[in-house]
Amino acid sequence: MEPVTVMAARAEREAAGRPVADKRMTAEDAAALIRDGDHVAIGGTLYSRTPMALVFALLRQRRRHLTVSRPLACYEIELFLATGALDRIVTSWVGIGLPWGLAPVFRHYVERGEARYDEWSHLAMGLRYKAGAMGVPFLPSLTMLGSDLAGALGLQTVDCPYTGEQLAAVPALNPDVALIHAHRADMFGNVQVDGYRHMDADMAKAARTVIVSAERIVSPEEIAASPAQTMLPHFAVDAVVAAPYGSYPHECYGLYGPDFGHFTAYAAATKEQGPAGALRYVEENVDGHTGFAGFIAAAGPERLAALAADAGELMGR
Amino acid sequence: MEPVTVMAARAEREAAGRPVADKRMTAEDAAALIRDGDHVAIGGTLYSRTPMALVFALLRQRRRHLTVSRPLACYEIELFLATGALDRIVTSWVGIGLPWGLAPVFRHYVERGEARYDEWSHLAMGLRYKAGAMGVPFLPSLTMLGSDLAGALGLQTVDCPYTGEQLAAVPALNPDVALIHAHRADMFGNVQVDGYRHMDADMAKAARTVIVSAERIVSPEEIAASPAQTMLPHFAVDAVVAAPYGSYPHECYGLYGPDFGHFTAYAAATKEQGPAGALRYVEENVDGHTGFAGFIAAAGPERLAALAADAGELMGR
Amino acid sequence: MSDVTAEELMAVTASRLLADHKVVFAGVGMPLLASAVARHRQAPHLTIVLEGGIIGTTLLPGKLPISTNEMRAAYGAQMLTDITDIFLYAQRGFFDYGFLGAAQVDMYGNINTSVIGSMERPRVRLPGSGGANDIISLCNEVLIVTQHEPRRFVERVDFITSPGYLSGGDSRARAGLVGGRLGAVVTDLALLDFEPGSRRMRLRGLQAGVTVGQVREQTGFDLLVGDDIEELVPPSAQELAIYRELRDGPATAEPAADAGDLADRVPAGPA
Amino acid sequence: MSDVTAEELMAVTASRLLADHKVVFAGVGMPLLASAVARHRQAPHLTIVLEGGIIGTTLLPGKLPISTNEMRAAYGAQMLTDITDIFLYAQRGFFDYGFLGAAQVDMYGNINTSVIGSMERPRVRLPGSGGANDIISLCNEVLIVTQHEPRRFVERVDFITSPGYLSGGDSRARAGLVGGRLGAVVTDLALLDFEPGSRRMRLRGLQAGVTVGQVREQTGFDLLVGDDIEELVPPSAQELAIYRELRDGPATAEPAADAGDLADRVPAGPA
Repeated sequence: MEPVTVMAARAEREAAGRPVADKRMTAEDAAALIRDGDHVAIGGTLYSRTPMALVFALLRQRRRHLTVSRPLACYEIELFLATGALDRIVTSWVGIGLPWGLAPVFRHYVERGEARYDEWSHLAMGLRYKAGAMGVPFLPSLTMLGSDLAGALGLQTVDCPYTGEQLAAVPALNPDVALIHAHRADMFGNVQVDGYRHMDADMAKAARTVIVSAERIVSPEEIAASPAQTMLPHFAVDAVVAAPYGSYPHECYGLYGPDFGHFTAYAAATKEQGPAGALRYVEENVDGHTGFAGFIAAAGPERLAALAADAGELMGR
Repeated sequence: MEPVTVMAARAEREAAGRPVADKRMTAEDAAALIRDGDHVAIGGTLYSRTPMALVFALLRQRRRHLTVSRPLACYEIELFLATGALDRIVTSWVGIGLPWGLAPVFRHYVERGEARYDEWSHLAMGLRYKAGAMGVPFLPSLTMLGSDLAGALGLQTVDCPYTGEQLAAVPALNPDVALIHAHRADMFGNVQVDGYRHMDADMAKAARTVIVSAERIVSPEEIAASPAQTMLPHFAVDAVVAAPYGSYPHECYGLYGPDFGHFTAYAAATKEQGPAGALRYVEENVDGHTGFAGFIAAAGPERLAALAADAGELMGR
Repeated sequence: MSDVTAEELMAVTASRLLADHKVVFAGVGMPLLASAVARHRQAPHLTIVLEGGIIGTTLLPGKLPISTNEMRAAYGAQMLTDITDIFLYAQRGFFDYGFLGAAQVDMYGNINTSVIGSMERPRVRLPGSGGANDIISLCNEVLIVTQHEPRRFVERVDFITSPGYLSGGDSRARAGLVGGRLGAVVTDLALLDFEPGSRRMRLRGLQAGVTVGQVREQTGFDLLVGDDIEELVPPSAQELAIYRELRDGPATAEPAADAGDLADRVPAGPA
Repeated sequence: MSDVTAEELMAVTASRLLADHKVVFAGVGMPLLASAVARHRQAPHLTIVLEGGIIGTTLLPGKLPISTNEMRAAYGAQMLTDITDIFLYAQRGFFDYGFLGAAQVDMYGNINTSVIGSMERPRVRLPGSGGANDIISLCNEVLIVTQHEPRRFVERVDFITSPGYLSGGDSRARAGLVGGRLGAVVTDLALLDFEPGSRRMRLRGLQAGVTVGQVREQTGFDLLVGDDIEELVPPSAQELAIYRELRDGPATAEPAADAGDLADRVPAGPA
């Protein structure tokens, strides 16, 4: 882990002005803000509210030497690995989802030492983003103590100056880039989300560059009509990308469920072909379309309607 | 300050079971849960969403040797002082509100050394409750450093084990009791609030005993219909008190504005009479009614309607 | 009731350990199913918490989640918050039970979901901790449910992803761990706990028809055996009916083939 | 424009320091009024943040808040969060300006809002820091607006509630304070800043018709005087009109007597 001083993280934040401008752009233009070697934090969790339109745009760029962090990581990790974009994974769990078993492409790269996996606990990931968001270099916690994870990561402890108790010191994480998918955003980057927020707010506040995709671009007036639902203010956001069904094949709370059939097909291909299966997936589903809208169109209106109906049933609609 | 070990705070929390029961009770029965010498944290801020029905019930009990903490404290502090209930104030600011100038009763007791005022910064108060809510004995921060507040409080520092940077170590505060006023709660203590949340959530999670008053007692189904708006779950709450206009004469976001005329009358009386004016206020407005509903009834429907109209104008109704 | 699967046996046995009015932080799969069964039987006031930030989920029968972060996990919830916040509730001591599966568990209750082999060059890279490390570190009492096989019940795990009693005795407390008293391990063969002094795993009960010898055979270390071994009551028809309806949906409805199929195959995973 | 009050002069002068597209964390009273004037003039994209947890308030003219936590403060806001969270945004470095009043300020920009006399036995117990200590510790650049009187501008404050440059030189940085570069002090007589090396307060500009001697007379310490003293442009008719409409409401409407009256009397207080 690379310790980030408060001084450095703040100086960077202060230096990066964020004018109140129309921040709308294409996913491709937004992804072009990401550089080789960047640490990219991906919002949502596992297959929920993943910023898939942004992930696909980044995959299309074939960046190199990326680090990717997430609370729990899904098959997007394998796509980055198979396209040679990823050196290092920072998360607490990697897989497609429980029923699909171990992820073979992930195993391929990590077991051969071709990619590094820094494994933190789930809460520790959350506290790392939170420390970064709070502008402090660490947060104290009672988690990860005594485990071999702590040793493998070089986790330090800190003593409470009042009680003398020893706690884990979870170091701040300030990603170079955060990718977030939301329900609504205005053109300035005021962002609203329905349901639970995963670790998105802290992740974005901690990051240097924040790219948000949204199901709907709405007026500032619509944001101001329910200000308590705003998760991120415009001054924490650099780019806004319109992305209907922007989490597909993952789910977006209240709007559409996950497409398990899509997962299953992917899992079957990679079980059989390994990394080649994942690469082929990218060639077909990412490179094979001029943009994410093409991928969504290929899914077809019937499938999307069924996923929306799944969400509707759970929301009591 | 009394350092609270994580061990002790947790053990207390674990030991105090909170069955899923009908927790509704009168404000008086709820206030009877508070003991002489307790540290009572009061929710809301200044004259916003103050749990006034609960404060009045506590005033009626004439407890002794209380400590009261709040983010910013209003005239309730003076009422506790004038009735002999309060030994110690823990907050960042005490007054009625800016236009009313310095608070004479507060000055009377503190300047004579008859009550102690531990002055923290506003953020430090927030971090103290947050550390208590998070179950850690301190949180690191960049605030309060270099100030005389730090010296007066014996604030300690902590070094980041990664960067070597020195930070303020803000100690946890775990109040004996938290008093919270909310917009809605069900009988089990699932609590929802509209608008901003002040420091209420952390304050309640940090506390040993949590008493919530609510404008409306609603069904569990109404809570579950908008679960993202729930601020506290039932297992963080001990008592639920129905209290329409429960913040009056203070405001409740979206429902009614503050009654500045009431403040002005109080300020005039205490400016003239000092502690005797505050005591008389309690005798008339608290002791003079059998319950908070009597105080509200005395305010009269016209005044309450005007305050509701003030809120309505701001909400665009 | 014939043809009770191992999963059904484990989930039903585990469900009985949950007392009413408590709060359980459950992993998906068997822990969540067992918690849901308890809610429909002896513990109607049990509050189920999931790490996606979900408090008080009631679940839609036949639509059980396979991730703790998905919409199905939030069905009927009283409160939705974020992931970090929910773990901080655990750290504060709000959660009576943490309820986990385990790919590999050792005689001190340490769990490995990270690597078979070494961390630097693993033979098998497992998915990782997810919330399991936090749940076992922070909840008040921890329950583990897993299948009884020698490859799962090992003397020492290759890697302590989630700390149990570490090397036994008071080593857990010495590491600074405050919560996470390990209560019980439930398997398809037995009910086990941890001997107070040594903190070694100990046999306390046997599933119907199972012998001590059979349990020992399926355990990869020298298992302590308690003084009075209880014979566990087999799942009742009522318990099985509850379990199956939760998993598959109401019997009268069309079978929700996909969801049921998925739930059947849920292994121990991110808690 | 005749009969410009001291408050109007200060608020308008201070408002000009705020650049467009920036984020200002404003205390109520003059800082908030000045920020609102700036938004209606040269800085339409200025984002006003208030410590109640309010981001992007637009304010309802004639209904200015007298607390940063009341509903009126939230009018038109883009986002509502909680108090602690808003200060943590400041700690992260999101807020370009912190904007404060001051009951007592010294030659190094230290502010006292705690006690006149000693902390143990104060002659006057003032209300306390509120958010001022945090704003001056955590915002990127800090602006102070206050009336120019010898009892306010003292050589050393009785008590450092909110740290400026402490004892000057690099003492602020040595205390571990990361943000909070003190930019300017605006008064009814002058514009001041802090000399880079010594960090002592320095005269930079004079309100129209004010002399250096008059400023010195109203300053309780030996004031540094900059090389080129600027004469400040008096408030324009437009600026005054904006200010008065914000304070009193639209001229066509009934005068909101109470609110206007209150705003007039707002002293420096909890930021």
